[in-house]
Amino acid sequence: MIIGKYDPLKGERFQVLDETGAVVNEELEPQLTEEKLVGFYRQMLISRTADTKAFAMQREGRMGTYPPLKGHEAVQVGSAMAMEAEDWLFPHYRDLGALLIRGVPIHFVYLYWIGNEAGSRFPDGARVFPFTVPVGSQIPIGVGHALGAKLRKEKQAALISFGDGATSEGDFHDGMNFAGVFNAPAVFLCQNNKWAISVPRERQTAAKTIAQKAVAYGFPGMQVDGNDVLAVFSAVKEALDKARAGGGPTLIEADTYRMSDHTTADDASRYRPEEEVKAWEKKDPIVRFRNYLRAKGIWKEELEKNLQEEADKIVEEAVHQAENFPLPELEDIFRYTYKEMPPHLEEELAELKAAVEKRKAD
Amino acid sequence: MIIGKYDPLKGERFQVLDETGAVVNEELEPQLTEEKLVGFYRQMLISRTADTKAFAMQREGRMGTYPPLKGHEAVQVGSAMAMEAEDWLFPHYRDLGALLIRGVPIHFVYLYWIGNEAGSRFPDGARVFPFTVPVGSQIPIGVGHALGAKLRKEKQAALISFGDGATSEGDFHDGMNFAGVFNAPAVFLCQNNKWAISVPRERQTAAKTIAQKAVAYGFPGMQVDGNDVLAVFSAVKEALDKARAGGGPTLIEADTYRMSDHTTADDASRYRPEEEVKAWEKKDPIVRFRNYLRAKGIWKEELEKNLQEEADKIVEEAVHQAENFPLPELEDIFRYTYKEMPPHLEEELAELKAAVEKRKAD
Amino acid sequence: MPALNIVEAVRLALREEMRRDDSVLVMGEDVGKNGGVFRTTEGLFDEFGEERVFDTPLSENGIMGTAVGLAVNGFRPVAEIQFMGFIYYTLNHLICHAARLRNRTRGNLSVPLVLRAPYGAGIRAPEHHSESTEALFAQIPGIKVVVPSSPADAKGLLKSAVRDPDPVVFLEPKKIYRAVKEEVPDIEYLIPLGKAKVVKEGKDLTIICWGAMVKVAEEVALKAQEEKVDVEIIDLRTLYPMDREAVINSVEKTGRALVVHEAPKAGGLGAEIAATINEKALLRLKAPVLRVTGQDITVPMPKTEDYYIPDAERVLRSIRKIMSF
Amino acid sequence: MPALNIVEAVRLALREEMRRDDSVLVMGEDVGKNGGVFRTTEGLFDEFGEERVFDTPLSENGIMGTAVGLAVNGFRPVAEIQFMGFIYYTLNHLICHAARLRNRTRGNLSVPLVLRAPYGAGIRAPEHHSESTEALFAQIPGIKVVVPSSPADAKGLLKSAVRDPDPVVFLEPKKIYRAVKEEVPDIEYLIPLGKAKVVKEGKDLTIICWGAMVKVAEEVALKAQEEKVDVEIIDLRTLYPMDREAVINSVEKTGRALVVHEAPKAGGLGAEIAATINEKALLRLKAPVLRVTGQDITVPMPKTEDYYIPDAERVLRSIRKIMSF
Ligand SMILES: Cc1ncc(C[n+]2csc(CCOP(=O)(O)OP(=O)(O)O)c2C)c(N)n1
Ligand SMILES: Cc1ncc(C[n+]2csc(CCOP(=O)(O)OP(=O)(O)O)c2C)c(N)n1
Ligand SMILES: [Mg+2]
Ligand SMILES: [Mg+2]
Repeated sequence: MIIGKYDPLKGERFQVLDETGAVVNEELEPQLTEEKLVGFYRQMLISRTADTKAFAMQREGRMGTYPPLKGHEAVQVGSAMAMEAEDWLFPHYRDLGALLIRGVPIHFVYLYWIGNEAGSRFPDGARVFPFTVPVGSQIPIGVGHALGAKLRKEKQAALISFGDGATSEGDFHDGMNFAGVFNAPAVFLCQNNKWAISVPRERQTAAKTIAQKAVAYGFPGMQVDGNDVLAVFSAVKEALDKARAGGGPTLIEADTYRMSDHTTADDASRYRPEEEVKAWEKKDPIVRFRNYLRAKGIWKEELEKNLQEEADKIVEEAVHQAENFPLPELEDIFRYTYKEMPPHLEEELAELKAAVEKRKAD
Repeated sequence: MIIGKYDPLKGERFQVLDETGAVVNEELEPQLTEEKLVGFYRQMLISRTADTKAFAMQREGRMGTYPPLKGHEAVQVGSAMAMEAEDWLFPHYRDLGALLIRGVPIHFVYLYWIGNEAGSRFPDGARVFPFTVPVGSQIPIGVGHALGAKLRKEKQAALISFGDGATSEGDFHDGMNFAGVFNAPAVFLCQNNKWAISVPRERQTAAKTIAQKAVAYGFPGMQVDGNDVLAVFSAVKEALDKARAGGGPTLIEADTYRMSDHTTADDASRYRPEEEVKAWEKKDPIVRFRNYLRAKGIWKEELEKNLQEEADKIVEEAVHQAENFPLPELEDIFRYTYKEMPPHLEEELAELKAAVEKRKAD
Repeated sequence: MPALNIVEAVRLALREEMRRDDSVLVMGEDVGKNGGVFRTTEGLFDEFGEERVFDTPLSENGIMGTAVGLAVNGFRPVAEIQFMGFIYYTLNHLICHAARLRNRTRGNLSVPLVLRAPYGAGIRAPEHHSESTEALFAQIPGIKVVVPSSPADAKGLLKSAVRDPDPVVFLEPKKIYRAVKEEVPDIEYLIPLGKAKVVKEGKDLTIICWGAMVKVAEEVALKAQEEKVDVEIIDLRTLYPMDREAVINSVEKTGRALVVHEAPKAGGLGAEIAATINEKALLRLKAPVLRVTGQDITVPMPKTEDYYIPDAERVLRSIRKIMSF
Repeated sequence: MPALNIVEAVRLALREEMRRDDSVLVMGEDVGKNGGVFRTTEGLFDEFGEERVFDTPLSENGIMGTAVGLAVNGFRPVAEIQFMGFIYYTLNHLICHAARLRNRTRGNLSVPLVLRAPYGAGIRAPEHHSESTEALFAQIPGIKVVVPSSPADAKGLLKSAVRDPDPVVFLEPKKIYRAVKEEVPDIEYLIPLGKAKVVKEGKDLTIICWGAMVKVAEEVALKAQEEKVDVEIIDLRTLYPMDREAVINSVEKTGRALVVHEAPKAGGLGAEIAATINEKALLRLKAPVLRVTGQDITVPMPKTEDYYIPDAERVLRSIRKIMSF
């Protein structure tokens, strides 16, 4: 039992690995196969590789605004890996790493940030809600969805992910409160990366922790080391299992850091002390987990090389797919406004087509 | 020190008098003059008298929808009496009892529910915000106002009053959160009367208490017996003093009960168990305080008679004032939309006047 | 065939749809045991139980957000907002998600929900209980806005709204909630969304209106007859997307048009109607399209609210203006 | 007299007003140290300190609600909403309180605040960052809605907005935030709210527009000249309450009118303009008032957003339609 054991009001936080990757909590170290552990590492590597690539593409003018995930690898991979096939993910817009694990190939995320709606037309069966840009608005939607699963008596939980800034929105309050009242099978995962663009966590709320906000809604909240993939995995898994079993919602605050700019349109050096960034670089979730694997005798140079090569290939393929994806047609911008196109849209479409054809002809 | 002493998470609640009016907390019994104590009682009597009258007027077709305060006398009187002249009140729409104490004569409240805007044009100098009908929307407004006082370095606090239902709105979340972050001199007073129209407190939130919601915002919250005027007075006074001194916000949950219907348009017997109502009748805040005064040798039949006669007179006068108040003129509905009337309103006003005059002429 | 008022017709529509389709849910403040503050959901809690008819915490944003989630998950929530004055909290989810999810996901996810709210003045209600802000909604691509004007319409339109694959804002004219009883077929029938209704034919002037204003138009039509003006009345029924064809057809015939609505004039839906007529039928117009509307002010409180709402006198004055143009 | 773009002109206006009047505050997300995501508030934090320029928690409803409280308490808050796509959360406080407190209290309390937000498409921004939903606002009695179209206007209009005794929604066309530099007088000047500007005189056809569309209109006017059409351009500047007189005067002269806006057509402000012209100047009209607008759909993402916004070609087509009517 992890949930209930770490009281945020007492400043307690769940950790399996310390910053060097050493096990500090043997009792709660998850017993996972080598394959699974390598899987975590692999996903983290792919996430970082995909992230670095997207950033570069933006700089080359091949992508629009993009929100880098660097530093969030453990929380995204750990949480998504904790889900069962039947669960639903309501992601944070920074959640590239989680999407991939839930069956949404990277090129969808690329397409999205390139500015093509097809990026949110996920493969059939992917139980992932599209990114929601209005901060925190996925929260009550995820709760409603979870409530639906409960009404249908399906064994299914919703993992709802968001940032520290999002906790200030009414949507957070509503989602948490409705989930408490309806005992919805929802897990709230706050990726507390200490900043909401330029606004620091302390300006977001006077509460010492985000986790303690669960007190207001009558269900448990806990802090977890968000750069510790094993801790994230274990906590989220327990919370999802509990939710599926009718035990109600849980709030998990993952203590992490945004190692890059807010988005490619941002320049974090304008507002963020360099020492802080430096300090967090030492807590890099990938390095830490590598150390753990190395100590376990799993990690070898060879493994790293192979995984990195695979990651590069996957990402290159994603770039290719995204950049060669058909552009939306003029009709597409009208076609999905309603199930059936109403007459005024038919008319507008025809007019616009004529204008565009004329323009082309000139 | 009352704040901090009663932990809502431990089920603790501040009380001076028990249900019979006996002192159960000698240490914290406020030492008040007889005059002040009689003043409390007098205000509670006036409040109930004014309330009963309003209800009757509605039934006679002399008033529109009216939300009775019966049962809330102690919390409204105790809290308003705890304010200093310079403080501001952001009332709950049920707060007739508090308004009166803050310098808004009863006929304003009557005018408001009769349906005349003049009811919110309070006397100059009354530091009372008008009723806000959208539930809870006074909360962030009160916080903004309090923040302004702080910015101006005025020694002034805001008392923001609302119901249990209001705590579910985003406005509660925002007001509480902003107050915490800006350390605003605001006191949040939740008049938890167990119902939001037909929705019981348990359906409003899964939290055991409203008071514990303060944990989410990093400042103290406490429960107080809302039918104990001395407890309410002492707790609110301490919270206001603290706020004025720069000690930041406090949430006070007053445990009370709506002894009547939600409004005159409601029929509480449709959804509320009779036993519950019966049980709360035994906790009547006025009876309880009368017992206290009697035990202290202050209350006598004679006093009751005099005070009730005075209350009747005040209320009769208020009815007279309200019912003889000039009706708004046609111009008035246009005049206050902007500081200066824009041309399109001039035009509409002229047209409407012509139409109305024509109608009168016919 | 029972004689029902609008409240009863709404209730009947909900009951029929809930019986027909398990995925239909009713949610909101006081919709459960209390049956809604106007009693529109009375009896549903008893018949369908608390899993299908449930009270929510007091948050319109929460209601809207969770309703979107339920709809995405295959339910058809019918969410009630107690009064239109409290509907503004729903706008973010309505605009950003309900209206856009189909487009955002290229048709993969959809949000078949109904957002019901009583609207309009005239019942001597407190502040914020009397507004008609339908024009805020009748400009949001991806949603539909529907207003019934009679019990029979309320049933048929609401049933269509519940079945519609896209989000529908269903606004109920509370001034006439109980004003008239009429025969409402207790058999299954649907009234299509997106189609206006010619309530009364006429050849001189078209009044375009909806909700409680249809009754005012009918009253006016009788008086106008005395002045030898033969009024045609169009009840829009669906405000958005609007049935432009019906409006244009009528105005092409009559050559004169008047819009009557309770909302303020500036930026109201009357503007869209006048602009459409101007665009499509200018040469047929014998006079300007006039608008008789609420004033461009906050709806006054009960003592003066009658000044605000269009009445027969004001409508007649405009008819005379048009006829003598 | 420095050459400034709109971003710089907004900043200058804020700085001047903050220097002049201690009660002016700047608040919002990232407006402090970061100087705003578009840098409109850059330097203000350093000059005026954290008591007058402050970052808030991430809640637009909270920003709006506390701004109302500050305004009631004698401050003049200028609250920034980062993008118009996040402004819907402010609507409840804007409609229910900011717009109504003066009327509710018969003039006793007032809410002199400015709500600033960048709006419009054309900068390849993500979802929800490109919308033009000004018509939602230009129908709320008690507020004013202002849109500048040039740096000099941005300064003069924003300064007037800050001084206005009533709430002003100030929408900044972000497509042209940095598109042009022009001389902006660094002396004190105000441009009155409620008055439109004739940007270019002409005798054949009036284009009514605002914000980034003024530039499109100017481009079109040149091209139209080649086709012997002399276009008059009116920049509304204040969308609500609208300067009807300026519009009518112009159309009485030209006899033809075209509205160009980025918002969807249905229920857009073009409707109000067309309806007003129809009402007040029908007999002068030589052709229908047409509207060239955004489509009645969700603003597309960057790859297709150009289909959405009116461009010179689409405007010209409508001019030809009008001229050959
Ligand atoms: C409702 C809303 N307001 C403002 C924004 C602009 N914005 C985008 S991201 C962001 C900060 C979010 O911070 P946080 O929730 O901590 O997530 P992070 O980006 O740090 O992962 C802001 C203010 C938005 N997208 N939505
Ligand atoms: C935003 C909003 N939603 C709904 C309503 C309708 N309504 C009026 S009072 C009320 C219940 C309020 O309950 P509570 O906050 O507990 O205060 P009480 O009336 O019990 O004193 C509701 C739902 C409203 N006025 N405002
Ligand atoms: Mg963050
Ligand atoms: Mg209550």
